[in-house]
Amino acid sequence: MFAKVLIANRGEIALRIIRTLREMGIRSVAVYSDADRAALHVRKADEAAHIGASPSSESYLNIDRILDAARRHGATAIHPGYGFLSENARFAQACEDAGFTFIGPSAKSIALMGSKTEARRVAKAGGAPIVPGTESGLTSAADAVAFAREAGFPVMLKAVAGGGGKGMRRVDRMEDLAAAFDAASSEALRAFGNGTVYIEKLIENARHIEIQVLGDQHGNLVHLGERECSVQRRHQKVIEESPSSFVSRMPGMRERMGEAAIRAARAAGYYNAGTVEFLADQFGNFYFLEMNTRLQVEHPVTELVTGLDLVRLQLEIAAGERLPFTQDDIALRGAAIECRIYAEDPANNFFPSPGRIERLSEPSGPGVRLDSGIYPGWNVPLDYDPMLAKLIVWAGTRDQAIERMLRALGEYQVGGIRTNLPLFRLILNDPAFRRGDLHTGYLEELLKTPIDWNPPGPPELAAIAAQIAAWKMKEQTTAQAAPDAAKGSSWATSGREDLLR
Amino acid sequence: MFAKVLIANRGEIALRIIRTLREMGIRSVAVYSDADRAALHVRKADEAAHIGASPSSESYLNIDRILDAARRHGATAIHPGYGFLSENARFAQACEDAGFTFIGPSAKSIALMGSKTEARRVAKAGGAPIVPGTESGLTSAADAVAFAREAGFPVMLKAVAGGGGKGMRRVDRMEDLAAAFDAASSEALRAFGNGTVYIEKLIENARHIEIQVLGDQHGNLVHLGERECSVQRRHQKVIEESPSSFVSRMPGMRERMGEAAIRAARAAGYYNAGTVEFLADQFGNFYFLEMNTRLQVEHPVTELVTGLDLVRLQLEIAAGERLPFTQDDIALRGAAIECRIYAEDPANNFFPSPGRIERLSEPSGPGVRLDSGIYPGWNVPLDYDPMLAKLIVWAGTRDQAIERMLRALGEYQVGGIRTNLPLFRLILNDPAFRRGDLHTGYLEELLKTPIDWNPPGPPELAAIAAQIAAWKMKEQTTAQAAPDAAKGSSWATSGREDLLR
Amino acid sequence: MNRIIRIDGHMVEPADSDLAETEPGVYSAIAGLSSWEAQVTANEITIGGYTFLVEFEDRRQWKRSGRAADAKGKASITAAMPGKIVRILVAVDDAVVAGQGIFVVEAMKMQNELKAPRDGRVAAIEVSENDSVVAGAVLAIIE
Amino acid sequence: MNRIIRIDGHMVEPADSDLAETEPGVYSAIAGLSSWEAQVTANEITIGGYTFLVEFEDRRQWKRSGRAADAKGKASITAAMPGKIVRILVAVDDAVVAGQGIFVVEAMKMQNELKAPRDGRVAAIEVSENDSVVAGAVLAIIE
Repeated sequence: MFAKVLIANRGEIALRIIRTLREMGIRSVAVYSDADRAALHVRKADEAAHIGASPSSESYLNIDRILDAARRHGATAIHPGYGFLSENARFAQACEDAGFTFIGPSAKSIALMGSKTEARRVAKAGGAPIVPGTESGLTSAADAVAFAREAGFPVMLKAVAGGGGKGMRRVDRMEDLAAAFDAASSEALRAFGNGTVYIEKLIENARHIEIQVLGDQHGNLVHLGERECSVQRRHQKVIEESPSSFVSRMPGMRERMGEAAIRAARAAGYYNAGTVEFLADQFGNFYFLEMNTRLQVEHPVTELVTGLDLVRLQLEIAAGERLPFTQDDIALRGAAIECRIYAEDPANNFFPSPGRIERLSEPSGPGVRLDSGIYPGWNVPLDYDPMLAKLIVWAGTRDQAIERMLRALGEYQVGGIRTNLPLFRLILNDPAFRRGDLHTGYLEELLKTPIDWNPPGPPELAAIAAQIAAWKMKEQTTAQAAPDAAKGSSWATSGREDLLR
Repeated sequence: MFAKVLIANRGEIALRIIRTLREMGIRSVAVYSDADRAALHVRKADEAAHIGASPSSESYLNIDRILDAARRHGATAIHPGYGFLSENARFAQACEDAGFTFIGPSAKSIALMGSKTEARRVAKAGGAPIVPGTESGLTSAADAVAFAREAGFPVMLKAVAGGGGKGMRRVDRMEDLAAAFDAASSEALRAFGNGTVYIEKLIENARHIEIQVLGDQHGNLVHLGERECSVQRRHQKVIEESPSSFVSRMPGMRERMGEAAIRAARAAGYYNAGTVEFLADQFGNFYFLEMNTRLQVEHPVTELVTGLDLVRLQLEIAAGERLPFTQDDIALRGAAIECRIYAEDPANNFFPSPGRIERLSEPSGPGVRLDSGIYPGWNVPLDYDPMLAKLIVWAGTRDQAIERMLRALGEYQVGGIRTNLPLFRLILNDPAFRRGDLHTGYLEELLKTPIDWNPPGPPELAAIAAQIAAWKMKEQTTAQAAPDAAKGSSWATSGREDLLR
Repeated sequence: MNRIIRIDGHMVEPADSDLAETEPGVYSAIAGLSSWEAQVTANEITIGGYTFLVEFEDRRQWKRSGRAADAKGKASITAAMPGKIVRILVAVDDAVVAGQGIFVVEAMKMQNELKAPRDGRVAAIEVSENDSVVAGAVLAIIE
Repeated sequence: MNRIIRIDGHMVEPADSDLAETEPGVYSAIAGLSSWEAQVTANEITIGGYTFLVEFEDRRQWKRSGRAADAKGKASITAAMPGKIVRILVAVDDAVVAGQGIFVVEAMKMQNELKAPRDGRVAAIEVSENDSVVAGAVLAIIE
């Protein structure tokens, strides 16, 4: 096993990887940009390396700087986490060329599955059902029009280099197609440095259901059941769960999807952890969408129902070990749900809301797992994706997991910045969500009806607010009269004084 | 199901019960003494009732005050938690007489099993093996001498009304017996208002292994596997785990113990959650010790391996529902370990260390559950048991659970008071513990060799300490020159100012 | 120091609950039978899932509360954070309806539409496309 | 204000690590390749599981560090917290060995033995049985 591993990432996923490394007795090396000097993953790692300025392009996306850091610290392997360079075949190859083990699939598999059009060919060849669409990037809007005329609307434009919903557009009418093509292509260019887009028939009311696969370097492949990620906003997953209540209702569907996922992975010569995403229609038909050649943001829900530590398994696989189990050993227990907590303001069109976290109380207790990257006093930087933490719960049944998540959300208080916590209360209390009546357009529909995110509170609570405001004013006055009195409530200050007694 | 439940307890267990009540849509009523006005369980409950002065006798042990509170708040059921009145048959009866459902067994079962000597008779009648000893309380030291002369040493003196190791004494030589009898009896009198003690033969190198049982009011009884609680100090459990690595090694032992536990419970007409404690010798023989007629402190390790919520089941049983499963449905997965975090100073003979919690960082992430009753700024009162929290981890194997616990302990920082956190690092790194080579005297033996709880740190860390001290001094000087500068690091203060902008 | 307390814009008679500050800025209030927790951040107090605004000095906090539109005859669209104006979707004097897109702003690698808080007429546009704006900057006035 | 810093009683040359205060009283120090977290409480600094004492003014903190005995020729036994003296197990002038029980004290419903910090002779006993004592009170002197 490796003695020291560098984590080419930041935030909660870097910390989550550090935790497993520590449990395995492996030293961890964090990397950080200027903006992240005081980030939690830097504080908690055994070692830390500064790799550049705040913009990702000068730090977390800078392959040379990351490899330099790995050399300087004497790491023998590199874990890419998700996002950033995790699905960059050049990075995986550069790691291997520089003599570091890349904790993930081969550069070849990443290249194959990284291009969505390539991936469709591979999956099709492997025998997985795919959505009708162009197998290669479009050279012009005209190609898109030609496809749409034949396949009919609605259609979906997607970036070939894509991910995270960037460079994606739904188009319902011929007259919008050209404009959408330009928009998607320019957004893709900005996001990935590659403006090529392709087009697919859109499956109406489709569910997003994905299969977690795991393979070793000796040809063994298993699947760990599905995750349903149909609750999305602007093609970004918001809530994920395992198992999918829909799949559980459809006899044999889990097995069929699992086999299709393994076929696709095998066709790509895939090893380590990966995810095969499918669209499923209301009849239980499913179509290969793409493969994510990395650990997913939502991997914890799979960990909770299978009882496995996916990061530990990634490390063991990268070290050349064989899978310690076969498909028959995999059992799903209970139900897990994940909420992605973002620094964004629901009352302001979900606009990003970075800034200083003035106060933080985090949920805990039975069945609650929190993978967080923040702390009180942390300044959420503008430079990166505004995800703060992932709140994951497990319970014996899906209904109990929903109630547990609502309980945990009630214990979660983030002061100083806006978060999307209110969004989850809305969704988890929605009858359609509770019925498991979901599709990828579910959330947009739910948000169509105007929502008062700040409903006026009842008078008795307003009166308590007034009482507290009055108390604080009085306290403030006293404080100015006698400075020391106020400090009583601030242990930070009193701590400093004790030091100098 | 009940609409509102009062919790006749405090601290982490009150909060743990509140959490399940909230998940079940049941309103929670906390009770509190003067010392607990600002306690976490009061903050988190839906309703709160003051029940008296700080001493337990005037609050948490005052039956009339608790029943008054239940009436005032319109609760229909009362959960006793553990400790305090939880095993007091008079309280259970008083609840029923006053028209409240007592969430636990019948007053009759509590009375039967509450007296250790009665319990031994019942268990014996039920066919459970018992340790040789006097079946009734001793009237004088002479009786003890008589028993010891026949049964031989070592022997154990125990309080009839006992629990938590109070009023217990091990005696190895005849000449110590009389003095030990007086000491045990007076300690028992102080602790339980009843000085009666009995005597038992001591099983050398015995393990403490207990079986969790669960029964409904329709005669269905199941067991949820065992917990090993052999790591004890002064007869107080320090670390508990499930499953027991010893029981797992002995073919059929789990089943035999489970059946013996169910026989004992059935003989007592037992329903709701209970625990049958056994002593096991190195050959796998086991002897009934006592039955705890309540939820145990260590119930979370059973919850983690079985996937059940014991408090939810307690409530369903108390509401008259049938057990939702049979013995065959119970499956144990992986391994769970619990550490009891206490406010006590290992470097000072584990002396209680109450006071103000100046800073707190709590562990989280994969496989970590924290049931805590504290928060930064909380003053741990002198008046009650100094347990602060329970840290519980789950992993696929016992070895991985140990590594995970060590990782979590490393993330746990309690500033301002002393805690026994260093004790757990010592134990979890001890080869004998890792081998599962345990007996109830294990920890005392481990602590016999003198331990330097404050080993001098390496020079490079001392240098960093000096750098920080210098920084703080500088900061302090600046602060005095320009007061506002210092406040920057205190969000509490700045928050107050914003309010008055 | 302003000694007048207004909660969500109204004078409110303070309660006489049993109040305790448990952590800096966190209060426990026992009012009648009920136990409440209150968090205070800047000029907001959150109790039982409801957020109350204290005072009105801070325009940004006020806007954020999402009730700016019905407060005044005039409504302004301000930038909640630093960003870049990618596109301006209306012109001065255009009639707009509540929720209609006014600006496309890019920040934190995401493009977002700023929408009209209510029906009205575009009285002024204070920025041009590709402008970088600071938090709190007024971008347009609807009246 | 005393400007002399001593760490565990020694003058120590401060490091020149990259230091950042992340939370009040919590520091991140990057020294060479390694990343450390340091917590400061009262006159103690904890880094990497080791606790360093800063200065010596505060006798109680000092005693708590468990190194009182070897610090001076005289050692005192003090109460770390309020409690009641249940029993006194020695008399003045008794010779005692390190670890020998001197007092039985009851606090927080638990009886605890206070032991001799080192070999020596009981020079003085400052309390009697059933006395209630406050935190920091000197109960006996061993020399």
